[in-house]
Formats: sequence, C-alpha cells, structure tokens
Amino acid sequence: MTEYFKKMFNAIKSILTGMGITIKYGVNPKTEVTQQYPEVKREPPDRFRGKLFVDINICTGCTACARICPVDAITLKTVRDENKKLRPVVFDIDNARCIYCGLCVEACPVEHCLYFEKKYEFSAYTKDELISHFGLGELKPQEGRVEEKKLEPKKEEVK
Amino acid sequence: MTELINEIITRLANAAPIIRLLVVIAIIIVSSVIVLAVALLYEGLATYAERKVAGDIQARIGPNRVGPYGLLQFVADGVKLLLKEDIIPFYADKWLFIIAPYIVFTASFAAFVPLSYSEHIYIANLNVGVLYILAISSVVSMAILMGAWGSNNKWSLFGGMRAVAQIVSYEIPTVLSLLAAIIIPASLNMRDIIAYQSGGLGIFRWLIFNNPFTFFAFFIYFIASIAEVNRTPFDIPEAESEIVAGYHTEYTGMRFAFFFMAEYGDMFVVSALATTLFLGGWQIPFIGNIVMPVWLKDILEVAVFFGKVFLLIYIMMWIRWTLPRLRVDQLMELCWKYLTPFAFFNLIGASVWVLLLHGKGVYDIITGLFVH
Amino acid sequence: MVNVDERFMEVSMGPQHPSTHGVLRLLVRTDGEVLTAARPYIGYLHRALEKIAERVTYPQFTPFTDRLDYLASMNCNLAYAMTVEKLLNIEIPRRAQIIRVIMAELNRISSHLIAFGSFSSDMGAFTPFLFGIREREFINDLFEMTCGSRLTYNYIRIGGVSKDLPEGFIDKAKEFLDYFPGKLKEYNELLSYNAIFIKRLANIAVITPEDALDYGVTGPNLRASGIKWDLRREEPYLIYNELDFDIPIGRGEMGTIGDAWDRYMMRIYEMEQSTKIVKQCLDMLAPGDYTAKVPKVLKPPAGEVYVRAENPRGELGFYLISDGSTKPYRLKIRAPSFANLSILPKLAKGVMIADLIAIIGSLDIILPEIDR
Amino acid sequence: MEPKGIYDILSKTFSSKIKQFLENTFPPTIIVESSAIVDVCKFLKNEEGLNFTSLMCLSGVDLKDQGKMAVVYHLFSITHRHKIALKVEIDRNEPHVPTVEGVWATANWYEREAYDLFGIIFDGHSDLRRILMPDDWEGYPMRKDYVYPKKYHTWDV
Repeated sequence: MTEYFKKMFNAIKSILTGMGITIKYGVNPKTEVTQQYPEVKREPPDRFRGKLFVDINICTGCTACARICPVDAITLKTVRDENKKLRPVVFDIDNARCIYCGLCVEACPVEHCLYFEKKYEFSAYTKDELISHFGLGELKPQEGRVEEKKLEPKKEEVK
Repeated sequence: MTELINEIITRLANAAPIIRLLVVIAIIIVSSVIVLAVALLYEGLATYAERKVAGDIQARIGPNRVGPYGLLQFVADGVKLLLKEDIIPFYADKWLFIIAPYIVFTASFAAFVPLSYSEHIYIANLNVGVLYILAISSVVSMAILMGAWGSNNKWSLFGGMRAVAQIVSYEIPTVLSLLAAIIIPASLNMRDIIAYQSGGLGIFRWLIFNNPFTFFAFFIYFIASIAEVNRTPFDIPEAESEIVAGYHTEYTGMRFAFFFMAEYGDMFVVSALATTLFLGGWQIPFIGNIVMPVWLKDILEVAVFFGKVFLLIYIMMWIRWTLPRLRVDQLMELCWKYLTPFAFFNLIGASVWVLLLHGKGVYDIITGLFVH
Repeated sequence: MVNVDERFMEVSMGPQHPSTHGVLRLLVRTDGEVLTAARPYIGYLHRALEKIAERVTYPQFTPFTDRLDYLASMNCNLAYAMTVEKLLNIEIPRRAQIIRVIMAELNRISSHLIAFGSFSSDMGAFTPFLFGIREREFINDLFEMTCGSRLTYNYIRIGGVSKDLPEGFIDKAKEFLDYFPGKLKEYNELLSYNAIFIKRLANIAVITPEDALDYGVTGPNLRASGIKWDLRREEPYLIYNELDFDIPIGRGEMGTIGDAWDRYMMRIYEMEQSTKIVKQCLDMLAPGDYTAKVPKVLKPPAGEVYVRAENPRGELGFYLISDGSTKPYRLKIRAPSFANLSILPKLAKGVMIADLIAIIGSLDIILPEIDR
Repeated sequence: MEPKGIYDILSKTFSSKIKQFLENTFPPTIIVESSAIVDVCKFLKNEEGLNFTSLMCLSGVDLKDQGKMAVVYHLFSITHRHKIALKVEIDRNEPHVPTVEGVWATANWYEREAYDLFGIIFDGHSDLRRILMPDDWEGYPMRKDYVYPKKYHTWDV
C-alpha cells in the first residue's frame, strides 16, 4: 500500500517537474530561437559551400575539377586557341547533381577561379535552369581550332 | 432562450398557427446558426492557440504569417481543408464512412446546449444538464468506431478500438468524480449548480473548495476528462507515432476537419463542465454584491466563464506539449487501478460529509463559527 | 507469410509510417494489440554505395561516406579515412588527430541529440525533439564554420582534415560546451526521469549480453546490456588513449539491465562524456599541420584491411581490398545499424505495438546506413 | 592471442582443411576450406582461450580473375581482444558455402546480403531471401561482370 502511494507521489512529482520546465519556456518569449527566414537572412560563414561559381576568364581549362567530381556534375569542353592555350568553351555545372562536397574547389589549381558563392537560394522551375553555364562559347572559325579535349560523363554511371 | 421563444409565441398568439410554426422554426435556425458560428470561431481560435502554445513551449514562435500575429491562420487552414480532395477509400463502408464525422461533430456541438454562459445567457435550461452532456458526449465514441470500421483500414481499426475502450473506461471515474460535486447542490441543472456557488467573495463557495473530497474530485475529473477527449498523454486512439493517425487515418479535407473540430469542441465542453461544477461557473471572483447594470454584469460573467474555461484548456495544452504518451494497457491501469478507486472513495467521503454536515462547505462552517 | 492465420491480423508498418525512422518496412502480425511476429524489410534506400566505391577513386568516395549515416557524417568520414590510411600507412599530424577527435565527438553529440529527440517524439512527447534540434543547431553552426556544410561535411579526408580550424572556433565551441550540460540536465528532468517515460521503457525489450554479442549489436546498445566495450578505449585510435573519459554502461537503473530505458540513457551519458572529451581536446590543440602529405593520385599497395571505428550507433567497419589501382577493388561497409536491426525480430515478440516503436527508437537505427 | 598462434592451433586441429595464412592483411587472414568452415567457426567460438564471441563482418568478394568467389569472416573476441579473418574461396560458377548462422545469429542477415549481391548460396540457411534488392531482381549486382539492366519492370533504370 505504501508502495502504491509512493509510486503515485513520485509520478506526480516527476510530471510536475517536467511541466515546470515547459512553462518556463511557455511564458518567457525570450526563449524563442526562431529566425524569421525571408525577413532575417543569416549570413553564411566564409567557408560556406553554396552555389559553385567559375571565374571563366582565369580558368586554364585543366579539367581537374571535372575529373575529381564524384557525381560528374561538371561538363567541360576545351579547345586550344591560337596562343596554344586551353580555352573552356563549355563549362556547365549541374547544380541538381552537385553534392556540394567541395572536392573540385580544392582540386582547382588557380587561385580564386572555381569557388563557392555564399548563395543558398537557387530554386528553379525546371532542371535545365539549375545548370549554370560558364563556358566561353565556341571559337569563331577564323580563330582556328587546334585540338579538342572533351570530358563527358562516364557511361553507365550508377545513380 | 426558451423564455425568449415563449415570449415571442405569446405575442404571436393571434397569428395563424402556420405563421407561428414558421416563426419558431426561424428562431431555432437563427439561434443555432449563431451558436454554431460562435463555436466555430472558438474552435478556430483554439487551434490557433494550440499551435501558439506549442510554439511558446518549444522555444518557437508558432503561426505568425496570416493576419496580425497569425490570428487568421485558422481561416487559411479551413479554406485549405475545404479545397482538399474528398477521398473515400474504394473498399470503405461508404455509408458509415460518410456519416461518422457528422455524428461526431453533432454530438460534440449538442453538448454546448445546456451550458450556462452567464446569468441570462444560456441556450436551454435543462433540468438534467449534466446528465445530458455525459450522455451526448458518449455518442462520440460510437461515431469514432463507425468511422474507424468504415475506413476499412487496419490502423483506423486499432484507433477506433482504442478510442472506445478508453472513452468507455474513463466515463466511470468522470461520472463518479462529478457525482461527488453534484450531491452538494443536489441538482443536475447547470444554472442551479452555479447559483449554489454564489457568495463567499465569489470564490470560497465554489464546489472545489466545498470540502476536501470535492477538491480531489476536481483533479480526478480533470485527468479523466483529458482522457475523454483523447489528448496527450492519453491520446492513444490517434497516437501518430504508433498507429499513423488512428481512426481518422483515411479522412481528408472537411471530413477530417469535423473530427478535428469535434476534439476542440469536446475540450471546451469538458472544461466548461469542470468550470460549472467546480469553479463556480460564471461567478465573478472577489466582487460580491456590487451593483452594476445587468448588461455589464452579463458581459463580465461571460468573460469570467470563458476565462476559467480557457485556463483549463491552456493547462490541457500545456500537459500535451510536456508529457509522453502512455501505452494502452498502462492507460487502462491508470483508470482502473488509480482513478476509479480514488473517485469511488471520494464519492463515499463526499456523501458522508454531506450527510453529516448537511451539505455545508468548509467556508460555511468557518463563517458559521464567527457568526455564533 | 503465405499461410494466413485467421486469428491474427497482419499489418504492414511502413515504408511510410511516422516512426520507422526512414523507410523501414515491418510486416507485423498482431493478436489485438500484442505482436506475435515482426519481420523487417529493408533496402528501400539502397543506393549501391559499395558498387559505386568500385567505380570512383579513393578520395572521390569520401563524399559518399557522408551519406552512410547522415547524422554522423564526420564519424563515417573518419572511419573511411582511417581505413585508407591503414592501407597507405600514413602518419597523421597531431593537430589533425586532435581536430578529428573534436569533430567526431561533436558529431556524436549532435547525432545523439537527434536520437534523443526522435525517440521522445516516438514516445509522444514532441517538445524534447525541438529542444534537441535547438542544441544541434549550435553544433551545425560550428561545423558550417569549419567546413562550410551543415549535414554532409566531407571534412575528414584521407591524410588529415580538409581545412584548418577557423578563427573563433575554439571560443564558440567552448561557449557551447558551457551551455550544453545545463540543457542535458533539463532533458533529464523533462523526459528521462518522467514517470510515464520510465513506465513506457523500463523492462521493455531487454537485450541480454549473450544476445547482444550473438547478434553483433554494438555501440550504445551493447553497452546498455552491461558490456563495457568501446573501441575508443579498447582499441584506441587517434588520441583517444590520452583522453580521460568514462564508458557508461547499462546498470538497470529503472528495471532490467539492457532494457529500452538503459539504451536511451546511454546516449544521454555519452553526450556528457563527449562534452568532456571535446573540452580536453580544445585545451590540447597546438599549432601544426592539419593534414599529412598525401599524393594527388592515391595508389595504395595491394592488400586487405578491415578497420572499424566507434560511431554514435556502433562499430562502423570498412573492409577494403585494394588491387593496387586508383580505385578500390572491393569495399564492404559494415554498418552498425544493420546488425542492430537484425535483433528486432527477436525482441518484437509478445510486445505491444507501442513497444515496437520504443524498440525501434531505442535501437536508434538509421536507414541509409542499413541499406547503403 | 597472436594470429599466428591461432593459425597454429587451427592447423593442428583441422590439418589439411586450413590452407594458408596471409600475414600482411589486417587482421591476418586464414584461408579455410569451405566444407570445414562451420566446424572451424564453432571451434573458434567455443574453444577455451580463443572465444571468438562475435562476427564483426561477413563479406562476399568476387575474385573474377581467379574464377573464384570468396567469403570473408571477420571474427573478434571481446574476452581476449584478438581478431582474425577467415576466408573461404569457392568456385565462381557454383558458389556454395555452409551457413554459420548457427554459430553467430548475426550471420543470418550478412549471408542474406552476400546472397543478394553476389549470388553466393549458403547451404542450410533458414531464410535465404534477397535483403537489399527487390525480391524479383535479376542477377547479382556486386559481381564484377554484372550488366546493368536497362529496365526494371516498366521503368527505365
């Protein structure tokens, strides 16, 4: 019988302790931690891995990024221009495939060429809109094409 | 309300019988629409309040987008639910499936009828008010089982069986603890009960303070009533982590909304019953016999009544967002091993008290000592 | 289950069910509320990670390990990195080792916070879940500062870590470590020692030490059975042998050793210990390299290694066969949840549906890791 | 106990059934004939001084170039804190291995996985069904010569 009442007493005590904690939050509006998103936007830290951006003018077309990419999100096509320099004519990054792992950024040998922007809002209506095109475009015929190097997604990739 | 109708009928005594009938029907329809509108407004605000309370307790903000402070959130929710596709499962028992939400809804609203909101504002002055509420709210369990069976879904069936087992079991401590209070004013009429609790600074003659047994009876009733309305920690009929959504798993759109609103309606009814029986109904505390215009007094009384009810509802919400859920057998254990025996002994105690002291409460006795 | 026994009801629980922690499907045979058998069906999240591993180079596979146990990506990264390092025989700079320990332990805390939170919401108490998420945000912010990502970190790489700790990390981490123990106490008061919670979990689904070893149960679940076994202490990797921390084991505080409450409580205790470890590591940090010199093209010598590490959910093992090329010949992932789940059919006999939820929650399985 | 010592004990008890000892793997591997694997496992589990309490991992391996399949058992003793790997090599065309489910219960699921992904048949297994792939999947995806299907039912893969 004492056991019965003791159990009941302990149960009520523990429940009241719990309710004491919740009421503290319930009556104190200062405990709210929510950020009102569209109005208050948090500033991502410097190392934030957002949308990939390529400064195409300093890109050497070495294809290191496309080779390291584990999901083949980067399509790169380079041709040699008249100065024998590799020119990235097509540089597409498929943001829908990208897993934001950052391997390409680390692989890029040029300082501040391929990097993450602090951008995290890039929803789109179609998948095509999610592909960012950075390529310089095909050369005009008079500029001459010497060599073509193309990296395409590997066939029979497992998704 | 009945007096109002009677008065109109007497004034129309000379009119043709058909016109009298039409007038009466019109009055009934208009008054039910008013009650329904008020009740729907209450329900909308209650869902809003629930979410806001949950937000506060969980260190969040809660709805704050639709309207000022998100107050119109329930309108948006209602519109959304209205526009949703009404899905009736192919293998459902269509008749039961369709009719169940209406019965739940009707039963929950019918329980609003005998409540007395102020001295002059009430819908029906039933002499069996308490009994009526208890009876009509039991219909809910039947309708829940209808919906659960009609859905032809195994999770629904689990929910329905749980709901019926739970509601039927918890009726017993509910009624026993209510009886402990009812035997003092010796009436089932809501207005009589409230009138009995007047005086004593508007607070000390409340039945909860009448004697130690009614004090305990209040808490037993409150716990049991949480179970009656299927709220955490007793929400096993719709335990979302176990049986998906319980008896309303297959319901969509407005049909789901009926179940949902009925839950909040039930919350109001059980809280109002607790207020009426234990907390002095619309008796304004600490005012005593100050003379004031009738309309002001009525407004104040309504405000006090709703204030008390909402306080109880807030406690229900507070409990919901704090405690984990009981298991189905533990729920029954709580009912049969703890609440029912306690309520029973309480009832015996209260009866003895009434018998020995002729219904005098603690306050009466103490003031009686000073008078002599 | 071809032969249908009419006495029982067979219910498919999942793959879409609120509390199967992802897409686990359980075929449950019930006799009323009591289960007679539960059969797990897995594979809904199968992404063929082991096959992918054979087609990508060693460094390229690191991001895929993030997606094993997405709540403890750091630990998965760490185990994979250690496996390849074992094959390559690289020595890791001391600073990198300390950073790795800090990250692994912080991630252990954040993973246990989710385990705590989701378990509490399985039990019907939703508020602790939000509290757990709130504290986890702190850790996520720390990780985001360090590596730029909040969930799939890809931070611990073969040879070290990808970046050095950012400025202000230590202060922020210390701030968190000061703030966190108070919150843990709050969790205990709110949930762990709540009477309903204990009632739901004590003596439920007891895993005996023999069963635990037989079924290959590891991690907190094994320790809850009373076996003091933690790879961080018994087979120390990184700098764990220099650190001072306890290995909590199940003591059967509320019932039997190895019951669901013990398993739950292990996680609370481990969060305490991890806080202690991170504190020590922050003091140990000294300037140095954050990564060893690793060639750009990794060509480990041919060989076979099996390396395991203590993850929040148990032992994560990688069995790696290299044929000397740039890609693994075979990579077998020994996921802790896989073995932990395999004991479920044994535990889920003669329990109630609500207990089944408690079992799944207390085992703290995570499906991406099971299905790989 | 040192792996070498375990190997010595095993080769003394099972003589010719124990084929080879690979020291440079981690943990060192003992190659066992497939017919003896259950006895070896039982011996390792129950023999005083060895007590391999748990099966850490069981993996199938496709050794296509050698025309073989292998099943690798990573064993571990919680009482003596030593570990060892056992390897069984079998014919690639008829991969049959006796099940060790009776020794460690955890082998049940691992063997199902190896069956699912490699098509290794574990004789005597109580419940040898696919575990990760759909029940009606054709072929064994982790084999090195697996050809990716173009369609699964009516869907493009």
